[in-house]
Amino acid sequence: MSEALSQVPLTSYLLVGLILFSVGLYGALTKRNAVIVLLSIELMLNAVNINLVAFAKHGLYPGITGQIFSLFTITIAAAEVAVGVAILMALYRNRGTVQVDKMDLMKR
Amino acid sequence: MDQMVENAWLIPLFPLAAFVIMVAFGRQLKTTAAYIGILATLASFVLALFTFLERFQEGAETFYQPVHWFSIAGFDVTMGYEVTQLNALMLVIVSLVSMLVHIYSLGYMHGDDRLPVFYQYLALFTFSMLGLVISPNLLQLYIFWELVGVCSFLLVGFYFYKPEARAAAKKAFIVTRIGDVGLFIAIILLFWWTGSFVYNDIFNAVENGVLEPWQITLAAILIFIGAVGKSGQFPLHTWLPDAMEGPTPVSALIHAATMVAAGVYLVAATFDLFAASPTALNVVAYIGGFTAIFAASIGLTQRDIKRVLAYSTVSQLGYMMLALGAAGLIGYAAGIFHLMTHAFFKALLFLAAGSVIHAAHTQNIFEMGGMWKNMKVTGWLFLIGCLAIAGIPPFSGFWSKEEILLSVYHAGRMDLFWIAVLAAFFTAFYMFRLFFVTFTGESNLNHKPEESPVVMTLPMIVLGVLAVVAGFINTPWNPVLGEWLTYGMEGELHVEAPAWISVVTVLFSLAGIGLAWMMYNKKSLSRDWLSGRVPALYQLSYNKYYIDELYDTVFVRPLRGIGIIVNWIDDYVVDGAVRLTGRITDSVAGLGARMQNGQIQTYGLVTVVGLVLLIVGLTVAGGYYK
Amino acid sequence: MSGEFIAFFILSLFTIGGAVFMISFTRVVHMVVSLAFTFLSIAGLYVLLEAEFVAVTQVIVYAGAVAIMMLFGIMLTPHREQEEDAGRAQKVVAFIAVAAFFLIAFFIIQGTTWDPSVHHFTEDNTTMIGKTIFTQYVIPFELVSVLLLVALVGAIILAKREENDSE
Amino acid sequence: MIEKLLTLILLSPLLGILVLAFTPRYRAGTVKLIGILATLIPLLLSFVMYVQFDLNAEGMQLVHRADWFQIPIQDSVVKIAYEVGVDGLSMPMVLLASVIATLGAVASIAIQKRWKEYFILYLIMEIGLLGVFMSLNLFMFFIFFELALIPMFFLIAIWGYLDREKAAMKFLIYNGVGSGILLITFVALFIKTGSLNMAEIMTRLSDPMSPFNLPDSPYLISEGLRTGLFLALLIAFGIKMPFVPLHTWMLKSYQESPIPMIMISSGVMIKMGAYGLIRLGVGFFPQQAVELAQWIGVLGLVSILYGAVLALVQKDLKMVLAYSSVSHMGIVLLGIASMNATGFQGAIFQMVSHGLVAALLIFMVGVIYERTKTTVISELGGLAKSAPFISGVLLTAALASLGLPGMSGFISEFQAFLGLFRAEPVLAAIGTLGIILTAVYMLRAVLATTFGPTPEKWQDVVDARPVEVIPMAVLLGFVILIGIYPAVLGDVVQGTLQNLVPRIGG
Repeated sequence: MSEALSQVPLTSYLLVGLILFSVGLYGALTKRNAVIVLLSIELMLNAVNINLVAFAKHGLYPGITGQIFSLFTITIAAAEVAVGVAILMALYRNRGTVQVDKMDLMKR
Repeated sequence: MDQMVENAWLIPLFPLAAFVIMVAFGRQLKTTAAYIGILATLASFVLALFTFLERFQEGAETFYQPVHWFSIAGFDVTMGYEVTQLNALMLVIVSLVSMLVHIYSLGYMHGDDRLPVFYQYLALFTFSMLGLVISPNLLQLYIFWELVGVCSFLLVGFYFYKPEARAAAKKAFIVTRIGDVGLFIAIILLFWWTGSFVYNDIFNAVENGVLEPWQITLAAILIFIGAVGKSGQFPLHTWLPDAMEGPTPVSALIHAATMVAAGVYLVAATFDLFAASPTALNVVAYIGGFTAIFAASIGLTQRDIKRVLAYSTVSQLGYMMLALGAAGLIGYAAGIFHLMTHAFFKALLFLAAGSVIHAAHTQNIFEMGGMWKNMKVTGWLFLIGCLAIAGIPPFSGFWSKEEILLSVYHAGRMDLFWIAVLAAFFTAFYMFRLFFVTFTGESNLNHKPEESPVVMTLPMIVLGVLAVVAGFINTPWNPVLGEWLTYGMEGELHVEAPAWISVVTVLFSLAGIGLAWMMYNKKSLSRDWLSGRVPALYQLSYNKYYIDELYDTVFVRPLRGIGIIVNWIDDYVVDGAVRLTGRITDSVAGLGARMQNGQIQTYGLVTVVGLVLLIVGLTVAGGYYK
Repeated sequence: MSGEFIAFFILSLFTIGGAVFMISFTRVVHMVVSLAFTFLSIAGLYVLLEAEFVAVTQVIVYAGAVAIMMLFGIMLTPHREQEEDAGRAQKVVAFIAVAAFFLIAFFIIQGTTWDPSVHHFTEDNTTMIGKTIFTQYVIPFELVSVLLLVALVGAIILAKREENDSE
Repeated sequence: MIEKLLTLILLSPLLGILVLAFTPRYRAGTVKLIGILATLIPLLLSFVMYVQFDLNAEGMQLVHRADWFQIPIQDSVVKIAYEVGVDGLSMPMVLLASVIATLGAVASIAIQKRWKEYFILYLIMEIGLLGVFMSLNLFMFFIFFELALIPMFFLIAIWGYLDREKAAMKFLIYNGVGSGILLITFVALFIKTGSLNMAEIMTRLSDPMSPFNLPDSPYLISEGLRTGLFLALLIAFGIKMPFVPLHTWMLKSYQESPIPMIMISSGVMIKMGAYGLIRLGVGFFPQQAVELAQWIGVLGLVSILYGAVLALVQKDLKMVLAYSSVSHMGIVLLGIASMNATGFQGAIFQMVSHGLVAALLIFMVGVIYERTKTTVISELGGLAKSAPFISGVLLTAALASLGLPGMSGFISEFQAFLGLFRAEPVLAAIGTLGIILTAVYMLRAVLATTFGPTPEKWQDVVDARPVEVIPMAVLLGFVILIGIYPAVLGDVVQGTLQNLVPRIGG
């Protein structure tokens, strides 16, 4: 299948996804601002979506399912952001900060 | 009821019944308790007397009746009773003295609101002592042995509110317990070596050569350690003088006439065992001889009337041991004979002393004086007792002491013989020192002493009569008691001894009396005549050779020191190790807890690190399922 | 080199660049803008992968809704000019861990032999998605809708000022 | 009916729990009454058990068995049954447990708060205590072992004295470690022998023709493993007993536990250790036990002397009793170390005897504490004047504890030493020092409490109340009964010992 060879290989998409995921992970682990942490998490979700869509086209079991699941992920991400931002605002009201390192209620 | 002996088991049960009744009804009994006790001991005495009379004929067989008690690993342990010559005699002595003391106490303890308790203890003691005597095996003997010890402990501590009484009671129990452990070990060893607790089985085993000589010696010496503890022999004598903190009737009954004689009785009862080991006999003889002179020398300087009597008891018990150990069968008879006469005159002396204390309200003899005028009966009886113990003929003490000296001389143990004679001299001196200081001279009391009531003098009179006449049962020319006691035993009983021995010993005793007379009555010799010259010796004697202090520094303090050290170790090393383990766990957990800081990002980081490690680990290891 | 390669190269450059800029910017607004850039580039990647519907959704939801919502979030909470990061130690450990994770995943991806075949969708992408969702995945779809509703309600309740709070 | 007797005994405290569950928590009197009555049922049934017990029969009696559940293991299925039974070793312990439990419940009248929870936990613990001695398989043994342990933790932690939480933690962790070791040992035994039933394991381990003993068999259980398992059991039960140096948990819990808990703990719970050591340790690994007998003897000796010396310098009455328990349990070890029937009989006697005497002593201390609010020896004194009955019983109990003939302590010590003198005369001779030391520390503590001048503040101490007299009388009654007529206990033990002793060659 010569056409396939001329195409962008699956590996490239996966690597893009991996880099995005790693960057997002690093951000989620190091950023103090809760908003940025949320953004980083979105980044990671997007990385996953790239993988899903890429596998929908390439790979052993291609099919529309990958795209559909990426849609689900987007939906959930949207919901997550909505709730996340709401929580942040509630937190800010109650505690006067959105710094992640000030939120250590779990310890007590 | 064809034979009295078959009912001998009832003898100890009367006081037991009395004890149970008294405990059940408690303090509300008041003086009724005394009458119950007196009745019970009277019953015991009557039965014991009949038993004795039935036994008191030649050729009487030993009566032995065992019953199953319980099993130790398939071996039947029996309880039972036995009537032999020896214990038939002991039964009479014990029940008689006990009964007299019961009566006497009615007067002496009058007005004490713990009178029923006193009689409870007395009844329990009488039961235990009679049970001890009637035991046919060592285990049963040991049980009663401990019981009499505990009664002694309870009675010494009867005035529990006095710290001295508390200390004395504790000391009495613990010191005798040291001896008891020796007996305890001896019983166990004999059981494994001979397969029985019963005297006769053990004696048979000894006779048949089942035991090695060293085993016999070891067992005999261990038994003797028990006797040493109970009879206040050196070096376990320290408890007996302290035990005088108890009420005086108790001193008379337990610490003079009966319980302390149990040590002598034990050696006599297991005499066959001792006889098989010359070493053991020598130990008995020398410990006895040393104790006799040692205690007498302490008695010389004591100021407490009961303590003097206590040391004289220790000394006299040493005499008995000496006789048992040194002189074979004759010594055996002499020792038992002295045990009997001593029981009478020493009980008499104690009761008389009690009567004096009752009247004088003090125990220091130098605070008394001139009691003779007001207390004629007590004075006469005390004098009889003194004469008896000093060995002046024809009082009972003379005959029994004479018998001992003769037998020791006959056995050729001259060293022991002279020790005994010297001890007799000391005895005569300190007894009459006691007598003269207490009864003659000017009264130092600020009140007029009154003669004791009849209920107290009557028992003393009975004992006084016995102290006079009891000796005639066993005179050198007609040793009725000795022959009866040693019936069926092998050995020579008739003694051919030079007459000068009797003369010498009586002279020694008279010399002692005379010296006491000169120093304390006529005062022709200053009281400080001797003590002033050798103050060191005097101090040594007055302080009982510092034995108590010695024990205190050698045993008591180090033990407490060890205790404190071990306590420290327990706190800081043993428990410290435990705490250390706890603390290590705690600090490791603390590390983990620091990780658990509530920071979600730290958790995430740890998760990622964990994930990486897991993947790397599984990749390197190739996974669990290869 | 085909146009697809060039497009892929540029899009992925933007994607990764946006992400890296987002991480390294110090002002929050800049971060969100660079992230929006990343989202749009990802939409482009979806187009390359023949997922047009997903691409459109990505643009609407992420580049539109999420980024705007984030901006709202930023505006409604206080922010310093310079955003602080975690402590140095945590940063180093996090970097090492993430790098290790990246390397592992990288070698796994590189080391795996992937099926080189390419699937081309014959039907119209939107039609296919519609058919599949409303037949095969109807129940998850309904569940997701419920979830969205719950999230909506929840977000409103959480963000709503409590009565006694204003006093 | 009679074959279900043990199950009835075991489950009868549940009845009390059920009734208590429907009792209002503030009705203190009712709750206490129900609690006490609930312990009376197993007590009465235990006496029925004593009567029903066949002295001549060998092995387990009154066995009740029912299928419980199954565990698939490798290619077969292991059935775990509910099985209870008693023999001469466990029957006295069951009886002891139910007696002490009842008296402990009576002593619980002094409990000041949260009576309902207290008695529910108490009854759960009683089930555990009874179950340990009845269990015929390791699974049940362990469950009941823990069932006794855990409620005890709460009972100490909630109803104890000042430093109760710490004491409870120490108790729980220490005993938890022991239980952990025990569990590992049980699992190892289960994996190796494929059975949980005690009797089955015993035959499998001892039968020379079984695959576990043939040298070439793949199932062979090596000597080394056996020794290791025996040592593990020794340590696990040693913590419970406890012997030196594993005893420190007991000190703290003696100091801080409520009185009924100490009664249960020293009366019954520490006997679980000795019982386990005899039944499982010596029962499973007689060879190893004989080989290590000397060391067990040394352990016992150290415990006796160490406990005695420490008891001598304690300032607190409770601590004296704690160390005295260590010392007395040393005698049990000596009995076991003798590895002959006499010694074992002594050990069992000592277990029962110490259970009764220790419970009595600690009850007396509780009675005194209730009146004086102190247990420091130097602050007490002269109680014999104001409270002669209490003092008398305390003194009698002390005498029983130091082995006065006529009471149970003597007969136990005597048999233990009798056995040991045959096996290890030197150890035994040193051990007799303990007899003297026991007298010293017991008298020191008790005489300082009761004798001597009565301080002003104790002039008006009230003597024993009737409800306090009951436990005293019952315990003293048993102590004296065993002392005077040891056959009540000895005859029961005989048959089982005849079974056990040939295995250790003694």
